[in-house]
Amino acid sequence: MPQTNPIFRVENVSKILGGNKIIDKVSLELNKGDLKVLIGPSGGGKSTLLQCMNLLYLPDEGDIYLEGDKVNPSKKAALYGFRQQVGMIFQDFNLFDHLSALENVAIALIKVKKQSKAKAGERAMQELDRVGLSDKADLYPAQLSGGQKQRVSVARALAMDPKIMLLDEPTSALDPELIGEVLAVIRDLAASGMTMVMATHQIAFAASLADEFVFMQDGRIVEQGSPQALMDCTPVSRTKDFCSKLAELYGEEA
Amino acid sequence: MPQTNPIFRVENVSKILGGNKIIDKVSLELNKGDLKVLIGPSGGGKSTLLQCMNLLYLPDEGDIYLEGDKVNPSKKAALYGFRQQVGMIFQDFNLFDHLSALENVAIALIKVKKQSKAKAGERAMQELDRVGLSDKADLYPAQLSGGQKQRVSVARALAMDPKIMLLDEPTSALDPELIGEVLAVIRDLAASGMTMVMATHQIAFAASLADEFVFMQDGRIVEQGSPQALMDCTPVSRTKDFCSKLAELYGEEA
Amino acid sequence: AEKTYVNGIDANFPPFAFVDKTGKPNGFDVEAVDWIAAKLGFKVVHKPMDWDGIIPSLNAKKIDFIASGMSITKARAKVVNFSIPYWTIKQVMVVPKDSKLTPKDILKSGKGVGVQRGTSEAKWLKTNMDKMGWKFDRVLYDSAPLSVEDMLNGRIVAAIMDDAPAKDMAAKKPIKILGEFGMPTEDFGYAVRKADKDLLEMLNKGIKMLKASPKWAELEKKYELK
Amino acid sequence: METWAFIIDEVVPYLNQGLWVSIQLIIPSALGGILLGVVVGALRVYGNPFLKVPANIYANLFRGTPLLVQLFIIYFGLAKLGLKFPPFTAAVLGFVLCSGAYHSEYIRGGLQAIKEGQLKAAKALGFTTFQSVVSIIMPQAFRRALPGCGNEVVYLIKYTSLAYIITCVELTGEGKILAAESFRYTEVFLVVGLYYLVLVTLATWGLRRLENRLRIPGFEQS
Amino acid sequence: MLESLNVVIDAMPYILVGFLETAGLVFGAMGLGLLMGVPLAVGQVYGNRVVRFLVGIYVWFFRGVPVVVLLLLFYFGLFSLIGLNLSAFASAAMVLGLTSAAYQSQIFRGSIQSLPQGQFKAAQALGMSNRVAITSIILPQALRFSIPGWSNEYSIILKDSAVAFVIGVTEIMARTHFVASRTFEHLPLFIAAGLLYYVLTYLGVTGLRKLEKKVRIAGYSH
Ligand SMILES: Nc1ncnc2c1ncn2[C@@H]1O[C@H](COP(=O)(O)OP(=O)(O)OP(=O)(O)O)[C@@H](O)[C@H]1O
Ligand SMILES: Nc1ncnc2c1ncn2[C@@H]1O[C@H](COP(=O)(O)OP(=O)(O)OP(=O)(O)O)[C@@H](O)[C@H]1O
Ligand SMILES: [Mg+2]
Ligand SMILES: [Mg+2]
Repeated sequence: MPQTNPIFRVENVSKILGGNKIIDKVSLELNKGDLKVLIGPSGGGKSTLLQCMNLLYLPDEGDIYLEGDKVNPSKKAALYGFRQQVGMIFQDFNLFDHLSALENVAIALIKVKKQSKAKAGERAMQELDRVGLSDKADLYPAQLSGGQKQRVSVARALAMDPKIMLLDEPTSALDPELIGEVLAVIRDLAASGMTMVMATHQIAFAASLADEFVFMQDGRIVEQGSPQALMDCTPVSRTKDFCSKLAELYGEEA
Repeated sequence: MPQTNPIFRVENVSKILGGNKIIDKVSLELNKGDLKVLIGPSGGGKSTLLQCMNLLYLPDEGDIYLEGDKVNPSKKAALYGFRQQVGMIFQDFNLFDHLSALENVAIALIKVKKQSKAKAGERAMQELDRVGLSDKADLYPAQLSGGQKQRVSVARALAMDPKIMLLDEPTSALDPELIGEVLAVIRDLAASGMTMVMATHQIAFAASLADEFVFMQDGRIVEQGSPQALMDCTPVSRTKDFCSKLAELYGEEA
Repeated sequence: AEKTYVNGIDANFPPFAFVDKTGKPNGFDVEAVDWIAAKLGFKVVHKPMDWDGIIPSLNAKKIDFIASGMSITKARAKVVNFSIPYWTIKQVMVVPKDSKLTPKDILKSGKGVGVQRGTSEAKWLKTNMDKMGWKFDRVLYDSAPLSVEDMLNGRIVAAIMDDAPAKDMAAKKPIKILGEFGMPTEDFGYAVRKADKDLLEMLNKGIKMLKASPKWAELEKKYELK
Repeated sequence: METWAFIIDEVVPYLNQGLWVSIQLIIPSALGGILLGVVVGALRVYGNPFLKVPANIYANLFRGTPLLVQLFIIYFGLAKLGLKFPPFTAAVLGFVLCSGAYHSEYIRGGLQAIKEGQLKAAKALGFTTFQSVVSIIMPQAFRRALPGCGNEVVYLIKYTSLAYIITCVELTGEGKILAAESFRYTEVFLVVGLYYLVLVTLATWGLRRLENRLRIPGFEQS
Repeated sequence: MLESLNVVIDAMPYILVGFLETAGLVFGAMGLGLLMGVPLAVGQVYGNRVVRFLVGIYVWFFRGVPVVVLLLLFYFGLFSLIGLNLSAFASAAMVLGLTSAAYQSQIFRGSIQSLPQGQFKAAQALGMSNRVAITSIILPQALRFSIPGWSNEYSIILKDSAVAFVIGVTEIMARTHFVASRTFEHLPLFIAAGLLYYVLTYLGVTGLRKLEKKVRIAGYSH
């Protein structure tokens, strides 16, 4: 890997939750335009890591660097500014229950970016349209199907024009058609230079986009490499099992 | 299809939500041991149909028959008894927030099946073990990862030994390894004669198990047939698009 | 201009002080003070107060004096100054109209006898019951009318209170006054702050003038105090 | 110095009797009120119309009228109809009924803050509505309502002072008597206030402990 | 019977003036309580140690000390001491408001803590400052869930305002007492006063209930 200037860097981050070390000295570097895919078994710590990267969980150890600068979580202004630049899509969506789909997308534009309501609404509508939900703009989260909720959460993050996107299973609730669409959105973003980390179980779908696969287990990065290397199943202990299971499953109809 | 006695029958069911007809005159028959897979675009009405089948949504029109008998939702005792025999896994899990993983699985055994705490606990532990979560038994939903929550919800439904299982995306949050494991559980159930309806987007994974694919769109069953027929993409209007998109996506690495 | 004084009254103490149908303070004490004020050339405002907060209010200068059927007692005299006594009050026992009991029966009956909490009669009964060899259950009420209410409900057999309110009540409720039962009489006086010597003097002067005038008898008659 | 002697020799022993009565009033009233509130609150949200309507009427009536008036009617009013409760019973009855009405509203609020998915999941497992409410919804709703219910318990502690109006002489009653007799309002009510402060502190502490014990790991904010 | 009714009717104009006083007190107290209660609750949930401790003390003090004592303390003591020359009415409204703030803060705290953490996290992830996250995401939801509790507090304060008489504010209850003392018609008068309170409570509570339904979030029970 050429030693360019990483736009985002995770250094030696650890996080303890409920007495257990859930993230254990994880380091990760992202260059501008990178798309890294986080894979690994359930409970491996992917969601926790993503939330550490956004400083939603303050790491117990280690630091986060954005564009070379260490982010100091105790400086409020810096923290909020940082989070604004780092978009996040949650595994369980976390839509704002009291706001309609449109308002969910628009609120941060209004409150954080201080846009006018009209302008924010327009932009929100565009984003909803992009994920095929312009006709559901007025529905509330409880009235949306699983896939619709997930797409609203994608639209909400994109509307903020972040520099970096953290995506926690952004396609888990989608049907293949929509996965295609959302992945196309992600591909466009990647093409336009967006830096992204995506946790996903839909490895097959993601492989075509990823620059690098990062395999996490028990809070540690066990293996890191190009999708090809991983899909070819280099015989590296744990990853190998995982891949062979993968192959077996996919093999059934591939 | 031989005209055997269907164990479960949905007849002409419609459901209106928020002023829109979300389910529109849907009929479906299940013979003992059937495993039908519900597919279709996001917002097509899969979750709503499953909840109608369980009478969690009372249909605005149409009836549900279990083992030939029409279920009368206004007779409370009959309704509760019916629901006990019909297991359900929710798309967004709906774990009981105030109970640990173990208690989530055990509570219905204790309260509904009137088992002793000890016996229920033992059974719950077995089920958690089956989904690989025996070491997380004491954690609460808010402390579980996405995949862990989903597996608890699978264990919770299985512990009740239902006659029919309705599964709403039971593997969406799982990694390929676990999908394999959960599908193996489902395969075992199918083998032991359990009747199941599973909504899923992971069509490729499901194809190996399904007796029949049911394609839902805009609240209607648009197409129904063997997985083979569907995977081969018989050129039937809407379904064709869906399948070709599917093929395109899978094609990329298959 | 004329000086204005505020008189704090317990508007729950007819006939000495109460609020009339139009909502204005009225009563024996109120009219008496009005008469004195007119004669001595000052203005007076009557302010209904909570009896519990009336002395603190006086000392916090929210009111200037209390002319409202207040008994002169040693304890009170420690915190306020009293005018010359203007009225002597007796404590009497009342029973339902159809009751056949005598005060003696009642005081030895072991049954309930009602009395307003915090009053001098309540205190006197407490300290003297045993001395007198009486046996009854002293039940404390928030006000004398409530004790009568409960007496008519049959929970207690008699109630003890000042004679003036007892007369007032006997006119409106099916009760009768049995008369005194052995408690010494008490005097009413106006209360003023210790520091306000001038006001005290003026009030004393006013009381003397009033008692010497025919207005006094008129008031006694009007409020059925004699 | 003289003040201290007065407080220690007269006020404290005197008020202690009242304190004891207060405690006897508070404990059954608080427990009874919560129990009634939980039942009525559940009925107001999940009951059938035959139970919901009376439950709502009860709650509105008892929240709508002053406790003083309620005690009055229970003690003096019902006596006219031949129902003569002893003062202590009347007081506890009044407190339980009034407190229950308020608790029911806090509980109702708690119940309505529970997402529908919880009830659905319970029903899908074959729970009856009753069972779902008892073992799934109420335990969650109760946790949410607890800070509010704590308010009501604190109010109740202070409202027990109204018992004096129906001849049940407790802490405040004794305080008023002593103050009127001695005319040392400041000292007496200072001690009365302190006693209540202690009672409320104990209750707050107990409620806080209960809240912490019932805290759901990982769920709540900070 | 008829006589009693006449007494009540005669007394109505007089008592109704107290109705205005009561309504004014409640309006002031609830307003001040809301204004202070929300920040107090936010402080208790999201504040640092010092803030949480201070809020704890505030709540403990104002819930712990009986309002009568506070009224006497503030009206006769503190307010004059700091040179604040407030009328009895303003003092009463203020003291009731300060007290209500303590109670209201607990109602709001319960609602805030019943929101899943994900809501706050999602707001933070969008770059919202804590202040914005709280005001535009947490409070809009929490305040909705607080409406039942708030309506409780309203109906309690409504009746609690009767204590204001201790510093000479003649509201409904004081006036009722006066008339009762003169006419000896306690029961009917108290029932009439109860009805007046009921009207005020009913208006407030139904209004709040309407509001609650209007702002109800889809996906929560009933
Ligand atoms: N608040 C908490 N307290 C205790 N343990 C926690 C808490 N939150 C998460 N964990 C544990 O941390 C581990 C990692 O969770 P995480 O959500 O990061 O996994 P994941 O890799 O995202 O899994 P999945 O693919 O299933 O979403 C899990 O075992 C989980 O039980
Ligand atoms: N309570 C409601 N009020 C109004 N519309 C609703 C409500 N619930 C669901 N809908 C609408 O019904 C449609 C079907 O929803 P459903 O959840 O059944 O879809 P689905 O097929 O399960 O989709 P997915 O694959 O995304 O989970 C959606 O368009 C949704 O917006
Ligand atoms: Mg995860
Ligand atoms: Mg669905």
